[in-house]
Amino acid sequence: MNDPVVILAFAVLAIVMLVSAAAVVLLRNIVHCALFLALSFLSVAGIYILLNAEFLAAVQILIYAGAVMILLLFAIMLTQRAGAIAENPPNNQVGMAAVVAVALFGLLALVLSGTSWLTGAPAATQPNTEALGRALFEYYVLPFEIASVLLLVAMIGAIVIARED
Amino acid sequence: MNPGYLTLIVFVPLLGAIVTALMPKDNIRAIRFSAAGFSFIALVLSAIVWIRYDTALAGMQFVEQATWIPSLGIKYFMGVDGLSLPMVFLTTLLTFLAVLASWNIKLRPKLYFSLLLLLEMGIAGVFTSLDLLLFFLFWEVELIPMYLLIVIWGGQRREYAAIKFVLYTLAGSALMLAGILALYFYADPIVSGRTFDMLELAKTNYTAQYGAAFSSVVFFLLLIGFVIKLPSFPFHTWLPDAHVEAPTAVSVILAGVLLKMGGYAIIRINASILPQALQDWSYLLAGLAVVSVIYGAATSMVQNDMKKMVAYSSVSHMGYVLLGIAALTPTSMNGAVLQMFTHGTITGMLFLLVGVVYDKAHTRLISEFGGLAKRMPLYAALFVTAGLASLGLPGLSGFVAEFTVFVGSYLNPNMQLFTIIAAAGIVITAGYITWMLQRVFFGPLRFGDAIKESEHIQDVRGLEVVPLVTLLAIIIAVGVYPSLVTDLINTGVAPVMTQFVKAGL
Amino acid sequence: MLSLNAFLLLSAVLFCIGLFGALSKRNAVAILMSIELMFNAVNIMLVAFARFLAPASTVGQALPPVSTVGQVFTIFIITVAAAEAAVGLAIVLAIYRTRRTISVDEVNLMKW
Amino acid sequence: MDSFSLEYLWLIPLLPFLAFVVIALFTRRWARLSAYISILAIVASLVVSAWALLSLVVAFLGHATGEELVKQVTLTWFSAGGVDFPIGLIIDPLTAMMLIVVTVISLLVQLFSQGYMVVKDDHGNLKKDPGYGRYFAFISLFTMSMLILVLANNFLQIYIAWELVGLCSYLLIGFWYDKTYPDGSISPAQAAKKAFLTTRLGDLGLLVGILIIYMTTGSFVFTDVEEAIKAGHLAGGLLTVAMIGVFLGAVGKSAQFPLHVWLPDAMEGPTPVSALIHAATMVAAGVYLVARTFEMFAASPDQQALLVVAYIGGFTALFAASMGLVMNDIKKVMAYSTISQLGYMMMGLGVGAYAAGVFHLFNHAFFKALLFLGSGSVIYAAHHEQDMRRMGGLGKRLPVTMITMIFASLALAGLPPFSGFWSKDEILAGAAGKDQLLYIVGSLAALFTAFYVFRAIFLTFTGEYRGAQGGYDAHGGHDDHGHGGHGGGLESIKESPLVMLIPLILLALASLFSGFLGSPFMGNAFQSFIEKGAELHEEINYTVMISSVLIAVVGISLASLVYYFKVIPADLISKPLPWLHAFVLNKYAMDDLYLWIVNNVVLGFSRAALWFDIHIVDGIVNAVASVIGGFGGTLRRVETGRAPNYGLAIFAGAIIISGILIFGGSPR
Repeated sequence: MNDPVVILAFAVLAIVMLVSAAAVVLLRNIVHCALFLALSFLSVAGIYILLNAEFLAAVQILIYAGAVMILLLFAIMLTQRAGAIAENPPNNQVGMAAVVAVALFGLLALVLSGTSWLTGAPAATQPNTEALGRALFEYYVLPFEIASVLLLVAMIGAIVIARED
Repeated sequence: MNPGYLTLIVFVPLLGAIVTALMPKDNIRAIRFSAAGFSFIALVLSAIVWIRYDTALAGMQFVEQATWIPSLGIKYFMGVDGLSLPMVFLTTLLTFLAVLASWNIKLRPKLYFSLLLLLEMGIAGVFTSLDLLLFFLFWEVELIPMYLLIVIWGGQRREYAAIKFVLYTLAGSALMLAGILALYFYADPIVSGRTFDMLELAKTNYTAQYGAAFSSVVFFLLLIGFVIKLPSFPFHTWLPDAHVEAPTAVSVILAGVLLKMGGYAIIRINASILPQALQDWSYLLAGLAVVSVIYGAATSMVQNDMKKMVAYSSVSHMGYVLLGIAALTPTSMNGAVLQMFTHGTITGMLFLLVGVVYDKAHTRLISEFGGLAKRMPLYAALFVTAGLASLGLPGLSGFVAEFTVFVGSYLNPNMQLFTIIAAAGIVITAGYITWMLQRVFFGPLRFGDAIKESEHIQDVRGLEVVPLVTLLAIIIAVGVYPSLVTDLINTGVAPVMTQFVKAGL
Repeated sequence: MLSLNAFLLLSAVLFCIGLFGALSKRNAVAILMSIELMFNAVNIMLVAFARFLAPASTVGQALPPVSTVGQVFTIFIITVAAAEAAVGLAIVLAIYRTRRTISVDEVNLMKW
Repeated sequence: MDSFSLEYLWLIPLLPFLAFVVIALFTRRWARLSAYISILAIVASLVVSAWALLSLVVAFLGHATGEELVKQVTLTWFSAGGVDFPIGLIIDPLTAMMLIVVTVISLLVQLFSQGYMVVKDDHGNLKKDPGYGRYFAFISLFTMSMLILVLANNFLQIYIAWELVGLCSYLLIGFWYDKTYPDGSISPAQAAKKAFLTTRLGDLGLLVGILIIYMTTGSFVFTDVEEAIKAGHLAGGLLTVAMIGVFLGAVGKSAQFPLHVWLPDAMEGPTPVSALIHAATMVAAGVYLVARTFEMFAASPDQQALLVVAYIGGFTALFAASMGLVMNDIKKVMAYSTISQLGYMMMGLGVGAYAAGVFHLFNHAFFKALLFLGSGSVIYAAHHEQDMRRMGGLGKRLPVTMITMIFASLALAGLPPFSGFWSKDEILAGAAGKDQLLYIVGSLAALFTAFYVFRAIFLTFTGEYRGAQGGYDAHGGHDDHGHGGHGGGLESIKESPLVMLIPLILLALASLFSGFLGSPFMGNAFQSFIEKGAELHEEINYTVMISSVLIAVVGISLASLVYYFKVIPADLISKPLPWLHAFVLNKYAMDDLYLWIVNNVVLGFSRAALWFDIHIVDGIVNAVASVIGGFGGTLRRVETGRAPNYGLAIFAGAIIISGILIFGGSPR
């Protein structure tokens, strides 16, 4: 973990991620926001790889950068009218929101700096997709199935809600 | 042998409410007869209980007990004694008469009669339950049908009146619940145990164990809820509003029995469980009582609305109840209970009478009438009699109760001044009643502009007469031969008074 | 020196950015996007914990290793987030159809 | 006494009560039948009462004295919390005498009423009053109540009967409840209310007195209370207060100053009712009560309580007599006369002339009933005219009425040998022996009395008939029925029917002879009987006797000079002092004073209370509600309905709470 390459990769990924995230919340053009969101998702996938979670990285790219992004873009496309294109203004509590966000960060930072984690030996670096699969299907079968039902429900629900009457 | 009379008295009305609600909507006869039938069954049951109550044996009778929530010591515990039995009888009687009095109700009769029966269940439950939590439950249950009855069938400002009634009562209930819980948690674990059983709790001497401050606080927590219900000055203002807006039959029940819940609860709970605190604060109670008597009578004097006048007169008359309780002699306590019973019948009758004229003339303003005796001789005779009963004319029950309260209260040397001032109330009462009678019934026949079809105003007849004559018969019977009731009440008051003896007062 | 705290700090910053966006945006789609950022921040944190925290003693217990538990959680979160995104966007579309706007400032049905 | 059992006593009030029930419930519509039932019941009561009296008299003649002449029974009516509320009967000379008075007068009045209670229908024919049955029902109820009152052996029962006679008075004064006067003068319904309320004010005193007595002596029964007072359980100032309380009840009932104001207005009732209730029996109940509790009054320290009775009575006697001088309504004259005479009785009791007071009550009952019934006969004959200014010369048309009324007037004026003389003289003698001031007041009142009653006689029966002139601008007269035509002159006036005249004649005989019972010729038998055979050692005070006869003669002569011979102008005093005349005619403004008090103090207090109730008490309630409502109304603006606002608040709150929990230095 102290490999300079890893540190450098972390730094690059972190900067890209934070900058694009900041762009998501600050830019006024909603389409640009969406694109920066995709960039942010991708850099999160990179962080997963640094954390030895290759399967998650793949899932992140497929679902977030893929499916969710498509959904968002469709939503933007369906809801923008001619005059209102790319309008994404902040609301009137932007100042308060900033204060709350900074305060939260301050709180988290204080907690983080004040906590000594009980870190152990670094886990094996080899791919652990198999272990993940075992855990999912041996220990978490029921939640897994419930999650699938949840997805089904969400899908039907989304269709019902979004359907034109 | 006890086939669960009290449970039947309480739950037959509930059954009646359900059955009535299930009747076909357009079969109004079935609805009426179902309501009348079930309330009559309850009346017969309570009459049986009265007849079979053994005054020689005294104490709690017809007791039913079953564990309900054993982990908290909550029981289903019912029983009647000389205090509650007259109230139970009054409840069933007035409900039955109220059903008869609202025989021809037009608006949503099914719901109306169901609610009336539900109300009966709640009130009868209050008077029969001996477990504080059960008591509290019934105390609250009664609110909802009352609220709906006022808010659906009420007059112009019904929503204001109904919400005022409910909020006022609930404010008291909240404090009462705190008081009940305090009694529960601080009960002596050895003599009382962890229980809501009123009779067991009465064995704990709270003042001796926790000091006068504690028992005073609990006393007031409980008392405020009860004096609101009674109602005593200065907690009485919900009453005129509720009465003016409520339909006739509901007013009858409201004045006839609902108010009695307050007086009954003060005797049953405050006096029995916290005798020392009642003793400590008896001056305050007597003061409130006297103010209620004079003030209620004075405000009755200048009312133009007959119903409001009767409502304020209730404040005045319930002041005698409070005085009787505060004076703490066996006789005054007896008088207080008797006054509750007689006031129930007399004021019930007065409200019925006002309702009759309102049905015919669509107004209750004294200034709109004159010389009604010419047109409605029987009605006038009944009204005059009820009015005379209300002002305490001997031979009618009001006198017996008031005189007993006066004698009993005067026997307590500390209460003599209060008694004399309260006695002055009978003069004011005579004033507003005779003045009202003179303006409404005497002089030449006259109708005000607010009365459109004065030819519809004819004498009472048929079904209108039945409830009036029934109540009149009771008023006369008790007035002429009070032992009918006092023998029973004596047995109920005696154990309360032994609480004071036990507390060394 | 790449410790757990670095990842947690990163997660915290990302979460706060997302929070700021969620609270300060008028456009419902933008708010949804910001919420997705917050989800991602939480996921980073979970995965980082899974990577760094000392494995609890699982002897005698039928539990998977700690390193996988965090990742399983993340998978569930992603699932839920996907469902949320679907339903949320459907709601946005529904609102848009009825009110011709997706500005949350104008959707105040819950007003007093 | 042995021949008469107490069990029969119950019959005396029970029979009129049964008559009341039967008439009220069943026979109300059959006028004649109702009257017969009522009269039958009272005759039966009279027989039983006479039997009771007879047995007592026999015992008395057999030299039974003291407690041998008293029989009583006490039962428990009901008991509450250890207090037994008694009901009981007593028979002693006082009660027996009252029983006879009540039943006899009631009987005669009912006989008289049969003729009196008629109205003219549209064709001028006489028919029964529409309320005929009701009238007799009320009369029966009254008789029952009055009999219970005099039979009571305890305070509770006397209070009950006290209120019941008050009720009957209320019902009977307001008998013609639908009548009002266009000039706004007091209507029967208003008069009834006034009577009820005024007497109730006095009843409050009685109630308090009873409470004090029970509290200290532990009993309501007269004999027990007397023993307890003897034993000292109730003594000193408290006893005086208690007895003044009791006396207040009597003040209300017997229309003594200052609660006398109701009695003149009570004349709005039918005249026979005035005779029965407001002259002979009910108003005498106050005197009876004082007589019944005389020993208790006498036991008060320095006899203070008796002194109060004497002075109130004496003042009332003079005060009311002065108003009697100026009244124009014949019934009003009689009403003030009644008040005055009741004051006399009170004064007699107060100065300790117990037997004399009771004797005067006895005599007064007959001659005053006669005066009222005679007035009724005049009013009836004069087409319901009551104003003496529109009468005159009626003597020729109404000879029987005139003669009987002159009998009664002589009795009232106190001329021997008529009954009033004997008792009045004794009262004055008692006063003279006690307090010269009271004696002078009493004598002055006697002068007034002799004058006003003969003024009434002369105005009514002599001179020219003034009815047809109609020259008076006074209002239409408070005639009983409100529809009596004034048509016709003197010729249209006829003597009343026989059924009305017989009671007059009987009462006239009583006025002449009843006084002899207590005269020295018969050894003061009446007084001795009333005093239960106690030794009477009264010396005849000839000074008082002669002066009282002289006073009566002077009064009558003056009246005749003014109103018969007309040698002294009637306005001799009123002309130079018009304000005095107006002031007296206006009843010393007492009515105005009471009206002012009621309107301003009582109603003012009530209005203030109502205002306080609506604006302060309920105002506070509503203020509490609106403060809470206001809080809610302000706070609900926080609920903008905008999700970002909520989110912000949630997170801000979460941060603050977390911060407190993490850094707040929780004790753990």
